[in-house]
Amino acid sequence: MIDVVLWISFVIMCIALIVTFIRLVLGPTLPDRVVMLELMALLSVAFIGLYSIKSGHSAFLDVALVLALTAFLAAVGFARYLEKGGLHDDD
Amino acid sequence: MGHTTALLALPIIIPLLSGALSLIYWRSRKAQRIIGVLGTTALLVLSGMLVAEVWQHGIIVMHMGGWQAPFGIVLVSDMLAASMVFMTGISAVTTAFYALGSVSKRHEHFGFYPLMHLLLAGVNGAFLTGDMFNLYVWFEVMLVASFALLILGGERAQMEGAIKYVALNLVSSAILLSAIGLLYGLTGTLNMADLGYKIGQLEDDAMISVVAMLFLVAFGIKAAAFPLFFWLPASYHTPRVAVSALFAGLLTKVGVYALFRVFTVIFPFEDTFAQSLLIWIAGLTMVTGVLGAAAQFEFRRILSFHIVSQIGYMLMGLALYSPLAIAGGIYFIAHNIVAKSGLFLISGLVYRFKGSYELKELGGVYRQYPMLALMFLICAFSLAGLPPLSGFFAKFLVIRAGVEAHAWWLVATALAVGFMTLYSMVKIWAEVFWKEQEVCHIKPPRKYHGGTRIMYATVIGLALLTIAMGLAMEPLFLIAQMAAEQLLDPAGYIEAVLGVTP
Amino acid sequence: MGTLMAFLVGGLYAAAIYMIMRRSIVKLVIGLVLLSNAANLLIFTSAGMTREAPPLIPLGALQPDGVVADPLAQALILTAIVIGFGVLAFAVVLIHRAYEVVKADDMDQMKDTDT
Amino acid sequence: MLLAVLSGFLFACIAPVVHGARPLAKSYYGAGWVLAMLPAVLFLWFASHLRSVGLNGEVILNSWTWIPSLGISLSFRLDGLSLLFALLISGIGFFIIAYAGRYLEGHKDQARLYVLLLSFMASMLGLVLSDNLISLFVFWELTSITSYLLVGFSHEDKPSRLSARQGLFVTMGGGLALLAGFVMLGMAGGSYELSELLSQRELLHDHALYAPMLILIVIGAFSKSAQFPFHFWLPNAMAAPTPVSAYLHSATMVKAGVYLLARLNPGLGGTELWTMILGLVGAFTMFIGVFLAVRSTGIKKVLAYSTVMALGTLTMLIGIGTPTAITAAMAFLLAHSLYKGALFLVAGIIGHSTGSKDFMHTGGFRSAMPVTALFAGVAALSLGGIIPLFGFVAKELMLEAVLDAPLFSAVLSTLAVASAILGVTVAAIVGIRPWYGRLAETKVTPHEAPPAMLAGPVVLASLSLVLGLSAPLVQQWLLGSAITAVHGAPVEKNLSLWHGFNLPLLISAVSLVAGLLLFAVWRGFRRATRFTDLLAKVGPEQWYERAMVAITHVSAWQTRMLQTGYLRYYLMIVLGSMVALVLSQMWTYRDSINLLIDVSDLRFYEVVVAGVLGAAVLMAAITSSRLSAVAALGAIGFTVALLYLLFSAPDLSITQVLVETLTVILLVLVLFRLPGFIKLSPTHLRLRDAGLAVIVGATMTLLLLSVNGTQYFDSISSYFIAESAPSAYGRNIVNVILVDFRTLDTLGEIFVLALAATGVLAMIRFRAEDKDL
Amino acid sequence: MTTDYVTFGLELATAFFMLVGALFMLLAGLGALRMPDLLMRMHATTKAGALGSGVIMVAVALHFGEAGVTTRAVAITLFVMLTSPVAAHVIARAGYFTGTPMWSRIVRDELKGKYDRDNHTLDSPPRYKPKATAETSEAPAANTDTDKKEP
Amino acid sequence: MNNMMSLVLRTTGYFLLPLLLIFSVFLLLRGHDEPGGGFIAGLVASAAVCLHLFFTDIAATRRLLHIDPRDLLGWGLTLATLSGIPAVFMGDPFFTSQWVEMTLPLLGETKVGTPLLFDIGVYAVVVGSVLAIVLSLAEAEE
Amino acid sequence: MNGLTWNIMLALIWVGMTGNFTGSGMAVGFLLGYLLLGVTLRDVPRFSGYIRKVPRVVRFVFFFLRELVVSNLRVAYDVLTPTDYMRPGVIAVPLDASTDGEITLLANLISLTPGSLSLDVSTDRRVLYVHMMYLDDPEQARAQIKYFESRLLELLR
Ligand code: NA
Ligand code: NA
Repeated sequence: MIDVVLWISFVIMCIALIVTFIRLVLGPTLPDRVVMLELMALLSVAFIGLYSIKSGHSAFLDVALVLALTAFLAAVGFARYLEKGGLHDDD
Repeated sequence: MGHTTALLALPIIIPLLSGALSLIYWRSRKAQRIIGVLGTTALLVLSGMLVAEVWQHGIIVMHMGGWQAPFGIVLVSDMLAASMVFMTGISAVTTAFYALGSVSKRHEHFGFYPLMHLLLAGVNGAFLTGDMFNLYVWFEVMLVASFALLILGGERAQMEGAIKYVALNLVSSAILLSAIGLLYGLTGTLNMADLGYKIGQLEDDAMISVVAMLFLVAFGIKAAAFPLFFWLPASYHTPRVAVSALFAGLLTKVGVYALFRVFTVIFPFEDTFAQSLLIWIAGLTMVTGVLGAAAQFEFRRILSFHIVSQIGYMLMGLALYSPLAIAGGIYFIAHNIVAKSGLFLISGLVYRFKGSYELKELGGVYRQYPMLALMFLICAFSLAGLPPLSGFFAKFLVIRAGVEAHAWWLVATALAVGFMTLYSMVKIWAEVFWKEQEVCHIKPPRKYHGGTRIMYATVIGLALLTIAMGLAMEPLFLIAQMAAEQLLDPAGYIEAVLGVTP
Repeated sequence: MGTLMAFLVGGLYAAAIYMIMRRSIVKLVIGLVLLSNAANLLIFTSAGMTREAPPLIPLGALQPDGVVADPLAQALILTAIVIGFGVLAFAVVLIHRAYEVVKADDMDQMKDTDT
Repeated sequence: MLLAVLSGFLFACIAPVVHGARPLAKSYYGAGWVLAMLPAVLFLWFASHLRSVGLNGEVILNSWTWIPSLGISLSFRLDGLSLLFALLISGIGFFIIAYAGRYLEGHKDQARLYVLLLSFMASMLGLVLSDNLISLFVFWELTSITSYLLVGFSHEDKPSRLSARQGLFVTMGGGLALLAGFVMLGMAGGSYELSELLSQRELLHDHALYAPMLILIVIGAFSKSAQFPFHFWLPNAMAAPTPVSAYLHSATMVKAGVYLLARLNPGLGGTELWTMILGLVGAFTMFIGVFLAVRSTGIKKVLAYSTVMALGTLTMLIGIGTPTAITAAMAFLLAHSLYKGALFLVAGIIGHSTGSKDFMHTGGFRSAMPVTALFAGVAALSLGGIIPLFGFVAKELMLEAVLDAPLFSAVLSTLAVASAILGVTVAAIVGIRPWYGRLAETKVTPHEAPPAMLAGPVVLASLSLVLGLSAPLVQQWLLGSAITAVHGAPVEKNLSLWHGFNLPLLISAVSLVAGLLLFAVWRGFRRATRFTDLLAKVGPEQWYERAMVAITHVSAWQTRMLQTGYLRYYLMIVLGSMVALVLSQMWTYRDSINLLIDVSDLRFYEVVVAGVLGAAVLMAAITSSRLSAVAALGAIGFTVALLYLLFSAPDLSITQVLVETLTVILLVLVLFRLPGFIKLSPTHLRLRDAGLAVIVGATMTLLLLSVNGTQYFDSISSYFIAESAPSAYGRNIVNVILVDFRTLDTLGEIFVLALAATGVLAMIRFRAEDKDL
Repeated sequence: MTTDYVTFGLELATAFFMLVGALFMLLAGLGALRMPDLLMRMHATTKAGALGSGVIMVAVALHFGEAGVTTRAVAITLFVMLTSPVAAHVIARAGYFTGTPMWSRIVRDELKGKYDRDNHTLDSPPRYKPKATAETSEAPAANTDTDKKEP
Repeated sequence: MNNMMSLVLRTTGYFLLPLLLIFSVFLLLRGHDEPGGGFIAGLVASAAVCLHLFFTDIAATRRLLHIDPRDLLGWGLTLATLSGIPAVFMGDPFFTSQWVEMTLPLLGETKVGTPLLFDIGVYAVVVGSVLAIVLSLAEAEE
Repeated sequence: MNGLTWNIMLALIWVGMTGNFTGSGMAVGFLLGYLLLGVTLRDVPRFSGYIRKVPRVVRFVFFFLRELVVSNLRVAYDVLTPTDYMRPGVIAVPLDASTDGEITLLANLISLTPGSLSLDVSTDRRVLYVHMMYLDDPEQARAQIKYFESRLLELLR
């Protein structure tokens, strides 16, 4: 049973990933994209969780741990950039 | 043989430590200068001992970390590596001393010394390592050090030159890294001797030959061979002259060394497509480099282009693939390090006195600074291959090897390029030294204050060295010959590292 | 997977090269990031890829159980990633300074040094 | 003998000291005398061998090892030929240096002149004494270098610099050919020792490389000895101060080529090719030289062209190679050295004492400077080949040799007669024009030269007479052994002033009359032959000039084409080369390359991750917004990290995430300052670049597919897996590799990081402000 | 027997949490795709993303049933809960500050015009100030929906 | 008072900072056995300091560090290089690991070796380099 | 020494005694410690606050989780239906929370709960600006958030 659910979950996650990426491409502004990057980090965390279940290796969780702790820094960096007057939209 | 000695690692460890200490003492110029002098001198002495050691014991090997080959990283020194390390020592000492007089406080404050030490460490690491990936790592150490040295000063020309230098060298690094990755995928090993040993056993080595092309290109870029040399003339004339001299003396030689190493031990070269290709590359490198120089009217640019053309001679040594030719190529490398560094350093002194590198704006040096002029003549004529200087014998060896191999076109090219080198040197001589200077934009510093004297001393040292290398050719030739024989007998190398006879 | 990776790596190289060849120096840097990733993935693929078997040894054991992924390739890539990062940091600041000095983001305005 | 050679260099080193020494400080020419003692001593030392070497025909060999592994030694050989040359070099050297002391008295660069003259002399001695081809070549090139510096002595004048350069280029260019020839010769003969080579005549003649080596050596010799088509550099080298010209042209450098040909004659000579090349080129050069001498008016130019004639004559004679010809060559050599040395010094005196440099501005100086005039006349007589001077002896022999030449006798004789006639004219120009007739107006009031300057002409001209009168003695003591050395065997030909009435004498007489007639109508002759200037426009000197221009143009063109300054072109070439090489090799081995295309084991989430990665890469590449590109980089980072994770590399995955985050932070920090992307390239260029990029990518794909399909050996990583815990006490094998098995990699890696940081600090904090070096 | 039930129950729970977590992640993605403006997208991503990954971590903890794993799963969840609202907050703030356009159907904007663009101070509405001495005279730069680029 | 960054970020940041630093030390120490190691740990520590920089300013971050990143760089390099030296005195090649077995409170029998020293050196270098770069860039920005 | 510290020490002692150095051992120890404290030290003023607070924390956590789930379901609903029902807007919420920690925690928790997203805190820290998804009635929304704040503050003070 768990395998089937795993596969279904993976499918769902994949759709989520694709959808997120589409929004990343669509933007339209920098903050939108940054939000999508954030979401991708969260998706990765979830993905890693699923994968560690699937593989039975808890060592992969360390990756998620690091992601959870540090991925938001990129967002903070972008935010700082925006507040300092960087362009938020240079298409 | 497997003779283990700490001597093998010290040429890497010493500059690494000197660099690290210089970084620690980044606030103190004095400490950095002392470390600079002591570190490089120690390097020279130790590398001299290394040469002696190899001379006595043959190839020596050190298994770093105590892990047996091919699993751990080995340091290997055959005569080629040892003599290259020794030449690095010479380059190091000259640069360190010249820098005492020439490098400004700000350059020192922003890392000239650590960068210099680490560049040397990278160079020596590349010479001594017996592991492909480790070679890549040392290449990168050397490269990033050179990046940083290149931009030290922050002038526009430096930035422009550096962008091309960085971009092209990073592309070459990526190619090298990819090639190593592919080779690892094919053979499952990284140790050079092990690679040579295993590839030697293959009946069908199609993919090896393909991957060898990547190495040829990657090292070709590093060596500034035709048609991959563009990064060099775009950038070498832009940094401070002590840096240019160091680059000119060492960097491209590491690429050449890697070609020598890889195409003897790992992909033996004889009668392969790569060999016939390299003959063409060698010739064209000589010609395009020397013509590039002929088109220039700036002291250091001329010298930069000549680096390229001289690389052609070294490659010619490898391409002909006979003991004499390879010995010639090796001797050529050593000669070029001395003569080219000397010329760059002289250009720096000229700049200090006259405030320009443009031939048009210069003049009158022969009248005012006859000693400097004499040193230039010695180095320039050495570069042009005039006897009895080192350059002559370097040229003589490759030409003799070419004649023996009946490589007539290559010999003719080499001779013609020698002529063209003379052309450029004479151009500099006539414009900078003989001609009267019309306007001098700077007030020349007092002729012999301390810094200038040290600069002079290093230049004189190099000039004397190029004479000595010619006059005392016999021992040097024996060393080069030993290096060549070792290179042409990869089995000896493999046995020394792995303890097996292929 | 090796096949798919081969195409992916090819794509990464292509994109990297294309970016490096642009006139904008910012793109140059982006190209360098791509190039470094391309080379790393190439090593990863070339060494052979193994699923769900990290090269870790369980507590108390002397060997991993079963086949594990090639640790050497991973170590090489890790080194390469670090080196790539260092180089990239340098390159990023270099274009920053070049822009300040040249006052343009255009490679075509940076060709005075050659001839 | 090594000392004999080296002493010159040693003296050169101390010359500036001597020059500046206090006791001599009051009269700078004093230093000239002091330094001239060296050649004097050397001359005496060589003269002391006249009995053993000259009279008894001994050969003294001396050898010092230098580079035995390459067969290069400092071996010296004193036989008749080298003795003759050594005597000329040191003897004339004595006068020249003494003369220079006075001639350039007070000149700011006088010390440098001494240095150069002494070095030059030493090099010449080394050249003629060397018994080893390579050491001979070393000295050969040294003479070129020193002569370059001597010719460019007045280096602040542009013409002087250009002339020096011309001479250097021609002789050095020839030198390169010579080197190649020597290397071939050494290879053919199995040694670089002349003593060994010269005894292997048959071997050399039959060697497959005989013709090329001969031609190369001859080119070298011709360029040095100003044979057609290299003759033009010599008269231009007149930019040098007179002592220099005299030394270069009388005894020494220009005769080096002749010396070499003479030296190699026993080994290489005697073939038709030899005779053809040397004989014809020599004869032609002889004629051209003398013709141009008559066409010129500048004092030094006339003398220089007449030197060209003499060199041509010598070459021709060596080419003919008969005993008579060799005898004639040696006699001519000696005669020429004496009279030409004297005449050049005289020319210097004229310039020094009157300020005139052109025969057109001379005349009637005889009364003001009688001694000079007298000895100039004597030397000119020898030049004209008038009895009883030594020049006569030489000329008679020359005519005889030409007439008896086994090959091309008709051509050679015609040219020889014509040259003899013009030679008399030249002699008349030199011997009569300045001294007789109306007193010319000059800048300086004509006055007699000081003894230091007169010594040379007086002694040399006198010797022309004395030797002429004692021709048999000269042969016995000096020339005989030289002739033997050149011919390779003793020669039964006697030197004498009087041969009786024969054809050569008749020719001499006729040419004397014709030559004097021609002198009478000198102006007219020059006008009548003005058409030859047109020839000069397409002559070898023009070739040289064009070559110089061509070098500039070709090099500028090449640099424009290759070093364009555009990074993308560089990349195109570099990557194009890579692709071409890789693909060509893959094509060569297409049969044994196995492309592995296998998508059966894919899992869908891997495909999705890879697909998103691919899409992100595409986005990074084509987006027109740099911020989107950075965002795409972030996406690439995450997906790559996922890929590492999916294939069992947690450490890589973590590192990738962290590095990507920091990269984005860095980019963001920097982008703040930078402008947005501008569409800089037109579409077709972007398509072109994209095309190349795709080809590169495809090549990498192909490579990877083939490597995936090939695994020659098992990886060494099984060792790390097995040993990590037991031997290195670590359970994370990757980390154990990093910090233990392959510490050195990691060490290098952290140094890279540190270097990058140092570089960044330098870039940001260090502004280009101070310009000090 | 009991252990079998326990195991099955755990498996069932694991499966449930996995599925729910994945669905929440999908929700986050779809929300991001469909919502009309930045802030509204962030509603979806922040909440669903954090919850989804947290739920999956619950599944992880259940599946492994090891203390070490549980600790890590809890830590991951906590970290996500800690960082993702902060990230959302800073982006939202920066996005608003730089004038990222809002959906046209926004009903109310009490923040409008409160930012001082030069020193980044944010004013509070007059009615919430301690004294009702609202200085309406100071008029910060207008922050309109159409004002895309900052000065 | 820096208004650039919000109160929320600053408060959370002060909470996260020690957390990240502790985490980085944890990654460093366990790197030999589990995913982690000097490099990863160093990056996490640098990320922590970057965070601090983002919610405060450069002056504050420099104060936080106590040590100039350049010093960290030099000492890290020296430590890493020197960790290879003891082997020579034991008669082994450079960088042969030297292990000392010791009993530590709480941890029990533990092997401590030069690889750990090396990894600490790596950690210091990574932190030093990244911070040197980021801080100077941030300075240049102002 | 406050209650929490005591509790932790008791848990550590428990773990040390049992030799069960695991998370679960720690949890059991903590629970036991809390019960012990609750039974024995209920009337010691220093600990009474702590003992009362713990159940509130637990309750708040559940409250928060419920909010979180509800908010997600709401989002799910929104995502899957047309956007017409949404009434987004920004409101200013006056703050009772005064310390940095309180404000931050509140802001972050608001971001994680339904339909609300903290935008920023005014510089004088009196007002929190919140973006709402369904701003049918601003005052009601404000009240909702104030209720949330009060639950949180109750816990923290
Ligand atoms: Na493979
Ligand atoms: Na080790």
